[in-house]
Order: sequence, then C-alpha cells, then structure tokens
Amino acid sequence: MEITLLQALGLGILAFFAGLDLFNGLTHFHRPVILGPLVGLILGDLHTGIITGGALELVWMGLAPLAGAQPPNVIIGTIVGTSFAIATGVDAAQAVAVAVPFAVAVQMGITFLFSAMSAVMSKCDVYAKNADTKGIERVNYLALLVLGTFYFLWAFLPVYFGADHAKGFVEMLPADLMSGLGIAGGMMPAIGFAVLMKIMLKNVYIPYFILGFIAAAWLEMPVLAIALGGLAIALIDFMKKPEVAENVQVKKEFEDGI
Amino acid sequence: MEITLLQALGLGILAFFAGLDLFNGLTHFHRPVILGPLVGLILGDLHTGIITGGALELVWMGLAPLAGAQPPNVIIGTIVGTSFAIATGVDAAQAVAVAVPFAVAVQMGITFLFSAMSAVMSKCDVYAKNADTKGIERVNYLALLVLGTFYFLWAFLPVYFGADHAKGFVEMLPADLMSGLGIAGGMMPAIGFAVLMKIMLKNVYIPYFILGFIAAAWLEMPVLAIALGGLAIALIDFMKKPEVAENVQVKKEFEDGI
Amino acid sequence: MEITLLQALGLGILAFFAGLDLFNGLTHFHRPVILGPLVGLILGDLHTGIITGGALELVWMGLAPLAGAQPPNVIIGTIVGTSFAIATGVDAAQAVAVAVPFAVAVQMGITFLFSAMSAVMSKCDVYAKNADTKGIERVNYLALLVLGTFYFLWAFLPVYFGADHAKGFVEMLPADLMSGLGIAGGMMPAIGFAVLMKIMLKNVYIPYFILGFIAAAWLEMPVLAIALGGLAIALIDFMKKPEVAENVQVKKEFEDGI
Amino acid sequence: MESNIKNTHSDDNISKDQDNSTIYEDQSVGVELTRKDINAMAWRSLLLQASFNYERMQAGGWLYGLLPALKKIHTNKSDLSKSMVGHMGLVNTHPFLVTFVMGIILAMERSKQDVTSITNTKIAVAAPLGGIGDAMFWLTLLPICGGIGASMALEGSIMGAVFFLVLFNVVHFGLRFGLAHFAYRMGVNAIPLIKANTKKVAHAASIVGLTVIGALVATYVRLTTTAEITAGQAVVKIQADVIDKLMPAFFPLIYTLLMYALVKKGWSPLKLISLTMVFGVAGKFAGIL
Amino acid sequence: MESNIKNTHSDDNISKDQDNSTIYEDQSVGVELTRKDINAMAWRSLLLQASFNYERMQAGGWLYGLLPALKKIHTNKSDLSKSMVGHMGLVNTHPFLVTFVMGIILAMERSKQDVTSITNTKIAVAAPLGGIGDAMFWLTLLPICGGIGASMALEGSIMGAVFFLVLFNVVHFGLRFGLAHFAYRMGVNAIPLIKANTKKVAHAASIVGLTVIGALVATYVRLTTTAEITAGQAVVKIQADVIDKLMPAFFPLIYTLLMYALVKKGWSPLKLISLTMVFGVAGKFAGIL
Amino acid sequence: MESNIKNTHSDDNISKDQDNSTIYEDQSVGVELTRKDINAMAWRSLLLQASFNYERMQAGGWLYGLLPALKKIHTNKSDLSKSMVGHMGLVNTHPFLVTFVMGIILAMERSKQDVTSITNTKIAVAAPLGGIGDAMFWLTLLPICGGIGASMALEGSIMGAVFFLVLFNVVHFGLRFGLAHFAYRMGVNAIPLIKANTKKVAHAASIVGLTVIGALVATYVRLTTTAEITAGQAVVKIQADVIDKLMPAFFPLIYTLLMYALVKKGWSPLKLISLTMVFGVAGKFAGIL
Ligand SMILES: OC[C@H]1O[C@H](O)[C@@H](O)[C@@H](O)[C@@H]1O
Ligand SMILES: OC[C@H]1O[C@H](O)[C@@H](O)[C@@H](O)[C@@H]1O
Ligand SMILES: OC[C@H]1O[C@H](O)[C@@H](O)[C@@H](O)[C@@H]1O
Repeated sequence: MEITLLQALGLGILAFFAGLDLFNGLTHFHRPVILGPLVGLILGDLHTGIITGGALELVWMGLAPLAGAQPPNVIIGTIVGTSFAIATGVDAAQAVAVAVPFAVAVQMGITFLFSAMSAVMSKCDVYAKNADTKGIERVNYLALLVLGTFYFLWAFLPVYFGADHAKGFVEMLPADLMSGLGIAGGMMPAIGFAVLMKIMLKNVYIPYFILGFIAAAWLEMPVLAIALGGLAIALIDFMKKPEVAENVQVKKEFEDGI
Repeated sequence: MEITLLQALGLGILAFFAGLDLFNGLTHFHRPVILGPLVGLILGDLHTGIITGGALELVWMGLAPLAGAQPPNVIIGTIVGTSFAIATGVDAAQAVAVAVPFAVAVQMGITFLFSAMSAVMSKCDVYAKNADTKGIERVNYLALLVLGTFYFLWAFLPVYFGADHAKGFVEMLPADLMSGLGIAGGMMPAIGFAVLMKIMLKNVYIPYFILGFIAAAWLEMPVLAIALGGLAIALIDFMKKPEVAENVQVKKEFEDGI
Repeated sequence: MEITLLQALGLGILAFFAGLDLFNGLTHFHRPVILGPLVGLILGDLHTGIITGGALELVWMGLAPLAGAQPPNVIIGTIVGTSFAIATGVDAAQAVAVAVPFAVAVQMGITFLFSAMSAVMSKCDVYAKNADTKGIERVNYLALLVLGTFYFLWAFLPVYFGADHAKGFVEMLPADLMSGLGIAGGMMPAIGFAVLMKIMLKNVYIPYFILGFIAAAWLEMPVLAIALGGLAIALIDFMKKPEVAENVQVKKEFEDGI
Repeated sequence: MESNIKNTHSDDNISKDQDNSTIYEDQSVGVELTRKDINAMAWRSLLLQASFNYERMQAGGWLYGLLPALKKIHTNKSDLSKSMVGHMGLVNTHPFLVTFVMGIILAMERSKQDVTSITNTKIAVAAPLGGIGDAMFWLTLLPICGGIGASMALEGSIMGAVFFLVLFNVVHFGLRFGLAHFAYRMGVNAIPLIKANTKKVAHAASIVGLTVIGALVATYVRLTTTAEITAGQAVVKIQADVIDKLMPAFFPLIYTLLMYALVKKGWSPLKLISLTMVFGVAGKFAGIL
Repeated sequence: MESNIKNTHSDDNISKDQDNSTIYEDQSVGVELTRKDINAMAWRSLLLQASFNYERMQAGGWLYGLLPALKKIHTNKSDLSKSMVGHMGLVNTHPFLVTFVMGIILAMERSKQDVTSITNTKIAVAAPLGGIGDAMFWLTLLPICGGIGASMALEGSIMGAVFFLVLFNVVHFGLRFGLAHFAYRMGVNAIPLIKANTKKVAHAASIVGLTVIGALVATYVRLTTTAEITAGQAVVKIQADVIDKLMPAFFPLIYTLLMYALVKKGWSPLKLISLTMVFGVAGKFAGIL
Repeated sequence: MESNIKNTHSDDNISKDQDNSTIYEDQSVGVELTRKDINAMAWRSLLLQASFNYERMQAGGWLYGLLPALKKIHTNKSDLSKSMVGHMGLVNTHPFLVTFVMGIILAMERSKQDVTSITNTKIAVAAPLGGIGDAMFWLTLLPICGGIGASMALEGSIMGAVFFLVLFNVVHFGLRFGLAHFAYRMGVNAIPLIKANTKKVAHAASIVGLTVIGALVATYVRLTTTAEITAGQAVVKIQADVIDKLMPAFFPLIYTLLMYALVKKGWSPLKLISLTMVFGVAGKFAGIL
C-alpha cells in the first residue's frame, strides 16, 4: 500500500507530540501500545496498528530513559515499524527488525541533542542573574520546539520516502548486525544505572547495592519487594540514632555522678 | 437417625469442657481431630466422627483466637457439624456448610461475653484492694461456669431440636450467604493481628513488620523461619549496645587527655 | 586382570604425591576426576579410569578437609576403587562400595597421624628459641616424607595383595555396614564446621550463623550468594562506627555550649 | 520518629516517678519459693484466661495464678493488697509463655521491687511474647500437629487424634513448667540485670514479635478478589493480572491495616467481627469476593 | 571508609560556610502560596525536562516550574535573581516525584532560608528519588501496565490502549499533584526539622535508592554469552554450566560496573552508547553473544 | 552478652600488656622485601600444612613460609628467635588466603611491631579467613569445577581432567601470588591503620565467616531419618511429614551443634570421627537412618 504525503505528515506531527511526551507530559501515550493504534488510525488499518503496537510494547518493555541515558528510541521505532507493517503487510517480528536501526539512530541523535543543549545553559545563567523569568521560559519553549521538529523529521522522512524501500534496505544489512543491535539494546539500561550510581553511590551505600543485587539475582524478587526491603532497612537506620543520643545522655549523668 | 436426649446431653457436657479447653487448659482436645471422634463415640458412629473431625480440622486450620479475637467457633462448629453428618449421613463438605452459621453465631456470642465480662473487673479491684484472695478466685471459677454453660446450651439445643431440621434450615439460606461467611472466616485473623499490633506496634517496629511481610508474601518462607530471622536481627540489635558504651568510654579517656 | 608389582609400585608412588597434594601444593590433581585417569594410565585402561574417576568425583563432591577434620579419604578411595574397577571390570557403583572401607580406614589413619604429629611441635619450639631455621625446615620435610610413605603403603598393599580379593572381602561385609559408613561420610563435614565454630564463634556472631542457616535451609541460596550477603552486612557494620564518633563529637560541642 | 522519642521519655518518667504508694512497706526479702510453689503457679496458670475480657484481658487469671505465692511473700496484708491491685492491671500474653513472665515477676515480688517497676517489666515482657507465642504455637505448632493428625484421621485411623494430643501437649506442658522454673530461678539471680535490661529485652522481643506478625498477615489472612475487567474477548483478572504481579497478599495487608486503624479508633471486637462478616457476605453478593 | 569520612566533612563545610551572598536581603516570610499556586507549579512541572541536557540535566525545567511561585515570594528583584541563580545548578530526579522536592523547596524559599541550605536540601532529596522513582515507575509500574495493555492488544482489543493510559495516569497525576500539596504543607511546618534531618533523610533515601539499583542491574540489564568449550563430544556451555552456577546476572553486573567506571572517567553518554553498540555487534559477529 | 564483654576485655589486656620481651631490640625498619622475596614466600606457602597437627595446626608450615623473609628482616639473632617463637603459636587459615595474612604480617615484622600485636593481628585475620576460604574454595569453586569436569569425564573425555585442573589452578595460583603481593604492599603503607582496625576487620571477617558456616551446615551436612510412625494403614514419615515441614536441615543442625559441644568439651577429631561412624552404622542397623 502507498503512504500518502498527508499520512506521512500526520505521522510526523504524531511523532512531534509523542516525542515531547517521552520527556515532558509523560502521559506515556508515546508507548507502542497506544502509538501503534494511532499510527493505524492514520494509515487506515487500526487492527494491524493495535497488534503491532502490542508486540512492540513487549519488545521495549523495561526500556526507559534513566538518568537521561537513552535506550533505542521507542517512538520512531514504533512509528516506522508499524507503518512498515501496515504498508508491506509483514508480521510484527519483521517490523521490529526494520524498526531497530531507526530506533538506534534516533537514540544517538537525541543523546547528541542533549549534549548540544548544554551550550544554552550559560545563556540561562545570564537570564537568572537578571531575574529575567521570560528568558528562562523562552529557552524551555524553544528547546521543546527543536526536540519536536527533530522527531517530526525522523518520522516523516523515512516513512514518506523509506517505508517501501525499507524492506530492501534492511535485507541488505547483515542479520548479525541487526541482532547485534538488539543485544546492545538489552545492555543499554546499564548506562542509565551507571549514571545513577555516579550521582548516588558513596562507599557507605555499596553494601545496599549488593543486597539489592542478591535479592534480584538469586531470590528473583520483584523490584517492588526489594524496594520495600530497602525501605525497611533505611527506616531502621533512620530511627536508630536517638538511642545513641540517649547513651551519651546516660554518660552525662554518669559524669555528673563523679 | 434419631439423636436421643441422653446423647444430646452428652454432647452438651462435651461442649462444656471443650469450651473451657479453648481458653483454659488448652490441651486442645477441643480441636476437630479429637472432638470429632468423641462426638462419634457419643452418637455411636466412631468412624464417621473420625473422618468428619479430620475434614473439619483442615477447615479450621490456622484459625485460633489471637489477642482474644474470636474466629468462627471451632467447637460448636465441630459438634453440630459432626452430629449432623452422623445423623443425616451427608458427607463432610455439607456438614461444614451446616456447621458454619452456628460457628459464626457462637463466635459472636463469645465475643459478646468477653465484652460483658469487663463489668466484673471493678469487682475484682475491690477484692484486690482488700487483699481478698478468695474473692478473686470465686470470680474466676464463676466465669468458667458461665462460659461452660453457654457452650452447653449452644451444643445441646441445636443438636437436640435442630440436627434433623438443620438440613432444611441451611438449604433455605442462599448459597452466597454461606460462602460469604466462609470468606469472612478467612479474614477474621486480621482482627487478631490488628489487636496485637495495637498492643505492640510502635513506630520503631514498623520496619520489622515490613520485613516479616516481605519474607512471607514474596519469599513464601514459613513463619518459623521468619521468626528465627527476626530473632537473629533482634540479637544483633541486643548485643550491639556495649560498643557504644565502649565508645563513650573512649571519649572519656580522650577528654581526660585534654 | 592381574596387577603387576610394577603397576602396584606405580600406584603407590602416585598415592605418595597425591597424598601430599591433598594438604600441600593443593593443585588438586588428587581429585578423582584426575586421579582416575592417572590410575587408568598406569593400569593400561585409560577409558575406565576416566569414567570411574568421573563417578567418584561426584561421590566425593563437597567432601574436603575443613579445619583439619578428615572426610573419608578421597585418594585411597579413588586409587583402590579405580584399580578394582579396572581389575575386575565391575561398574563404578560397585567400585565405590569397595573403595569406602579403605577410604574410611585412611581417614582415621591420617587423623591419628595429625594427632601424633603434635608431639614434634615442642621440638620446633626449641628450634625456634635457638633461631635454628634449618631445624624448622627439616621437621616440615620429614613430616611430608612420613605422610607420603603412609599413603604409599595404603595404596600399594591393598592393590597388590588385595585388589582381586577385595571383591570377596567386601561381599563378606554386611551391606548395612557399608551404607552406614556412607551415611557417616555424609555427616563428616559437621566435624569440620564444629572445629571452625570453636575457633570463630563468639556470642555476638550467633545471629549471623542463624541468618546464614536460614538462607541456605529455607531459601536454598548457594553459598556464594550467602557469603556476599554476609559481606554486605559486615560492611554496613564496618562503616557504621564513624557516625558514633561523630555523635560523641556532637556531644562535645553540646557540652562546651554549657 | 517523634512518637518514638516521646514514648522513650514517657517510659523514663514512669520508671522515675517514685510515688511512695508503690513501695512495699516490708522490704525484707520474702521467703524462698519451693519447687512445689512454682509448680502450683504453673498449674493455676492453666486458668489464665478464666475471666478473660476485653477491658483487662488476662488480668483476672493472671492474678489467680500468682495468688498462693503472693500470699507467702507478702505476710503483711497492706503489701499483699498493694501487690494484688498492681496485678489487676491489663495484661495479655501467650498462655504457654505466661509462666515465663510469672516466674520473673514472682522473683521481683520476692525481692520486694517497687510495684511500678514490677508492672513495667510485666507489660514489657508479656506483650511481645503474645505475638511470638501466637506465631509459634497457634500458627505453627498447631497447624503442623493438626495437619498430620487430620491426614491420619482422613484415612480413618484414630491414631490421628492420639498422635495430635501427645505431640502437641508434650511441647505445651514441657514449656509451661520448664519456663516457670527457669524464669523464677533466673529472676532471683538477675533482678538488677532484669531491671536494667527490661527495656532492651522488651525491644528485642518486640522486634521478633512484629516480624512474625508481618509474616502472619501475609500467611493467614485470606482475602482475594474475583473481579475482572472484560473488554471484547480480552479479560483482565484483577487478582492474577494486577494484584499478584504487584504485591501478593496485598488485600490481606490492606484489610489488616484497616482493622488496625479501627482498633485504634476504639472499635470493639464485636463491631469488627460484624463488619468483617458484612464485608464478606456483601462482597460475595457483589461478586467481587 | 576514608571517602566516606571525607565527604561527611565536605558536607559540613558547605552547610557551615555562611557566605553572605547566599542570604536573602528581605528576610520577611514570603506571602502564603495558595492551592492555585501549588497546582500551577505541578502543571508546569510537566515541562521539567524541556531543556534537559547533560550539563545541568533538569535545571532549566526545574526553574521553569518554580518561577511563578518564586516571583510571588521574592518581591525584591535581587533576591529573585539570587534564588534563580541557585536553581540553575545541576539537578536530576524522577519527573513524577519532582513535585515532592519542589514543594519542600518552595516552603524553604518562602521562609527565606539561605540559598546554600536550600541547594543542599534540593540535591540531597532529589538525587536518590531519581533512582527510586525509576525503579518504581519506569521499571515496575510501566512494565506492569504495559504488559497488561499489550496482552489485551495482542488479542486485537483497543481496550488495551485505554486500560494502559488510564491505569498509568491515575497513578501519575495522583502522585504529581498529591505530592506537591503534601510536600509544601509539610515543608511549611517542618523547615527546622527538614534542615536538621536533610542529611538523615538523604541517607535513608540513598539506602533505598542503591538497594533498588542493585536489584535493577540484575533485573533489567540483559547480557549473556553463547560461548562454549567443546572437547570431543563433551560440551561446556559457559553461561549455563559455569556462570549461572556461580552467579546469575554476572555479566550484567560486570558490564554495569564497567559503564560506571567509564562514567566516572567522564565518558559522555554518546560514547557509552556507541561503545555498547560496537560491543553488542562485535560480540554477535564473534559469536560469543 | 557477658562472654562478649569479657572477651573484649581480655583482648584489651593482651594488647595493653607491654611485657618488654615482646619488643624487638633492633627497632630500625628492616630491609625492603623484593618481589622475589614475596614470591619465595608464596611458593613456600605451598607447604603450609606440611607438619599439620591438631595442637598447633598450621604453625610449623606457617613459620616455614616466613623464614627467608624473617632472616632478612631480623639481622639480630635474638630478635629472629623472638619472632620465630611467636610464629610457632597455633594458627589455622585457608591455604589459599594464607599469603594474604603472611603479607600483612611481614609488613608488620619489617616495621618491627611488637610481637604481641603481630600475633593478635595474625590470629584475628587468619581465623575467619579459614571459614570463608573453605566456603569459597572447598565448597563452591571445587564442586563447580569438579561437577563440570566429572560431567565431561562421564562422557569419556579426558578434557574433563584438563578443564578441571586448569580452571581450578588459575584461581588458586592467581590468588596465592596476587594476595601475597597485594597484602605486603598494603601492609607497608597501612600499619597504623591495620593496628587500629585489626579488631574491626576481624569483626567484619567473622561476620562473613559465621554467616557462611551457618549456610554450610545446612548445605553440606547430610543427615535425614527414615523413621516412620505407622498406625493402621496410616503412616507418618518423620522426615517428610514432620521435620521438613518444621525445619529443613534440622538434623544436620542438631548434629553439628552436638559436634560443637563435644569439640568444646575437648574431644579429639579421632574420637569425633569414630563416634560419627558408630552413629551412622548403628543408625543404619536400627533402620532409622
Ligand atoms: O533517573 C531520574 C531521571 O533522569 C532523567 O531525568 C530522565 O532519564 C528521567 O526519565 C529519569 O527518571
Ligand atoms: O495474643 C496472645 C493471646 O491473646 C489472648 O490471650 C488469646 O487470644 C490467646 O489465645 C492469645 O495467645
Ligand atoms: O578450615 C581452614 C583450613 O583448615 C585446615 O587447615 C585444613 O582443613 C584446610 O583444608 C582448611 O581450609
């Protein structure tokens, strides 16, 4: 099936807002389970959209930006993948294969954007110094615009020009490359955790990291249970102090006793 | 089969002593696994008594009075249920259905009794003030008498008059009501735990409650294992103090050093 | 098949060095998985040696000397067992049955040796007092010689004279005795742990013993995971101290404040 | 936090306030209690809950158990009355472990500790033992013995009953009498230590107690929902697809906390039981339980 | 150890150094913030990551969210600028829990705390909440909702999408607005307590945070080897026969620690992602992944 | 409690008692030990248990391993003898981790610490490492390597033996030599820290040690009963129906504690082994094992 300019534009605009939702708004309508059907609506095949969206949701399960570290981009992955599935009528599995390289490219693109964006911070410092609230707001709005446009292009172009060639293009790529990227995707969360650790990990907390790891690796407890356990330990630690104070006090009396 | 007056009286007396055993004596001959056979003996069908008793034991498993909170009453449940099974020859499952409403009624009756009994406490205060030991003892003996009689009636009456009509009576009740009461029975322990918590739970102990819950809910450890774990934690806490003392001492020297 | 004097001597020498390796060197070429093939080589049936060695490795899994406490001796067990398997062509299972009594005898022999060896320590004290380094070294070398010879004999004699009679000899023994010794073998580690506990266990450490036990008995965690957990707990304890110091300091200021 | 600190303080106050009326007139150590006396106490402790009620709980039976010994210790009538009054205060513990508390208390009575610190010790030790005992005996020992007995009974063997009765009571009476003597002897030699450590012992016991209660909630409160969300041919089982994935024993926890809130609000057990029954039946009719 | 002590000290220094420039000129308590103000803050917090970048992370959006309130509080321009400058410092937390931090901070701003202690509190509370929030929402709530939604979608039902959107955002917006009001109100009554306990709260939060991160590493980093050692007909699967027996999630742990080392070495995310991709592809071609 | 306090005291005493005979005459720092010296020590440590016996355990081999270095450090004969005498005291640790202890000790010798604190450090560090090492190497590394090797061997492949030997000894010698150098270098720079922290390090190590021993008891002691109670057609399997429901590894725990009691009573290993064998055989004949 042919994807019309209008449809491609529609998908671009969808990408624009979904892209913002990934970091702002966070209603998570940008997840495949919802984005898929929306693509389906635009391309006039809701059913395929729903199915493919469901499949992609599982593929991206557990992949979210942690501490700003980007996993393969779920939005472009979903839009390109789903469009492709609808356009060529292949099944979800192949759609994923097509989606991955785009998802990875955008992952890097965004990471680059977030590096570049650092530049404007100095500008913000100036605004802040002058208590120029409008300035601060302008920067944020512009940033959103840039990000959105970036998404628009990454959805519009491949879909409009690529969708039908995508298949050929992907078939050119060696299979190992594709699955290699898939493997890399599975490793991406490590980056986010590493950044979190850089922010939070002091020597005193190493033992708790170990305990959490043990609970998950060997006891296979779900994260929530482990978090609760951590909370309990933290509370014990938090409520312990007074005693010491008490002791010191005891000591005080004891001294007076002398 | 007809239940004779003598047999009904026998069951009543059995209930009298079993009733006391539930809170006093606590040899637990009042549990179905033993009470069932005894009912069987009295009604002249030991075998059915044993079988039904075994079945009811499993039904009441884990239901004991905690902090005075009553679960559906095991004794009347067993006596009525077993008698009914023997009298009408239905299987254990149906016997349970008949037993439940009586068990629930008695559960409430006893709870009521324990509320009423509060009244006599002021009397005890007076005896205590006058160091009247006999008085105190009298109160306890009377209380036992009242409790036992209460059980006697709740066993004698339904069995003597009810046993054979019980079936009809129960069939009148909507099935949902019965299973609803069953569900409620499963929730009853919560009341006991709540009372225990009211007595024991200070903020500092919340974390331990959480740890115990996690161990049981997710790791599905048996209570004994969790209690041992709690013991270990408690011991660590218990033996920690000295160090502090030590430290303070260190501090002392350090001060002298000045 | 006949075992020649030369082969028997070969096995004796093998036992000599393997015996040393069990406590010194510790390359663990004395474990059945390696010793078996070596016996096979000497007796000219490598294949059977490999197979039997593999089987015996599993039998002796988890049996190592702890705190000097001897389990049934793996070396003589393997050499006698494997030789027997090769000589009479029985399968591994029977070979084990033959191996056990010898393994047990040597276990006791070595334990006896280690008790006797205590005598020479006073001699070492004298050497030490005179700073006679040569003397110390001589004692160690001699001890090795004694131990090695002991092994030589225990391998050479039974194999040379026994191997073919072993079968008959073993068949004489009541089966219960054999499996009884097997059971005892399974209990042996307890002795090692007991000695370790004598060395390490103070009251303050009892809770950690309990925690380790729970983790292994109920949660069935592997030892490594539990050790990591213990490490985490130890670290928390290790890094806690400073705070106290801090507190005392706080106290100090507070006093000055007065 | 605060509450924690606060309560600590209050404790101090109590243990400090030296209202004379709490000191025994006759301060001479009471007569030694013989093994017979302790056994008598243990036997009488069987009636601990004779006059059980929701105002003082086991107070009546508790005093009943101590009486003979108290009479021997306090020859002076006004002391006896002082002591008896003190023991009519609310107390609740596990009926098997109670003799442990009684033993300690009698040792303190004999050495004529002031009534306040006796009461403090009594509460501090008794309360947590309640939870621990329930876990160990009502909810571990009993189900195990019962389970074995039942399995034999279901095969028609009377041995189930015998097995159950013997196994259970060996533990029961062993503890009841063993602890009584142990605690009294210990108590006699360790009064100062006990006074000093009551708080610490109580703290340790409470840790164990609350840990097991947390476990019991998840283990023994049975409450699950049958509710489902149906959408076309797709169905979401609230319990299996949502709750269990998030937190098994979620509803038991919630319901227990609700009960806890109501208990603190002062609801009577009767009201709570009624509520629970209404809830269960209503839920069944609504088709969500 | 040392590092631990060192850092403690540094903290003290910071909280001690009373550089005047960090004290607001106008020390009079700012105007009360209405529910409308707090709601506004919560709404604007949706743009927390509008200008997200690797130098200051959420700083831009963070300030954006606070602006209206800050303008109301700091009528004096130089104070406003002082405050805004302070808020342009690096900050990163979970976008759902951010309103909790904002609420506390606004309370402190209103009572004109000095900028340094405001900044300390901000960092101390925000950082660990980042890890906790990621665990709770990105890696627990999201997969659960997503899993359910997907399973319905795969049966072709659009309800999957609806269910997902509703379930997820009930929690999302509930927290975002709930925490905002809760934190502000709490903050107002608890400034001293907060200042005193910042360190302790941060410590507690970090304990939870690191515990979950340890768990997340084992749960969400997927990395296993397909390498084998073949010997005759015997084969040893490195993953199944060695690694899994020794330590499941061994490779995820190692790789995370590698990333951590590189992050500390100052590698940019871009480099880390590239490295990871090279690693993945190379490993695949080498046939060990 | 008491025992704990008591022992703390005793420790203090030891570390306090400054009997001159424990101070080296020549207090000048000894010659630097070269990599060659440390390697020599590591090689000789292979004979750690050459003269193993139940009175001093590894003392003889321990001293043997240190000799060359000691000769270099203590040029003064009386110091050398003083040091050698000190090292003939009982010591027992894991043969792989021993070089870690040796390294630290040599560093202390070189800086001429007094013999007492050297001995204390030796014991404090060596003892717990014994338990830890046994758990890590004899009961984790060995079974894993052995298991893999055996599975290959059972398929008739000689590679099993090779694989086992290589895998095991890479770890073995890696640790033996690695730790030797690491510990010595660390020791040199950290003497004061070590002296100050010996107790704390020992405490930490003991925590790990006892935790693993607790685990080992449940994991490696094999003891179950085959006893049954038969009643009519109903049968109660003591192990499966009672013990396992109550506490898996119950008998291993009991038996270990029994051994422990006897060891403390001073029973010799020989007696314990005999007892165990009698027990095993008798139990078998009695049909309960
Ligand atoms: O890690 C906390 C936080 O960091 C960044 O702000 C983003 O990656 C968020 O998605 C994440 O929740
Ligand atoms: O909870 C402790 C104790 O409370 C009450 O006395 C009764 O319910 C007992 O059965 C229970 O053991
Ligand atoms: O327990 C530590 C250590 O003790 C003895 O030296 C021997 O049994 C070794 O095998 C063991 O590792």
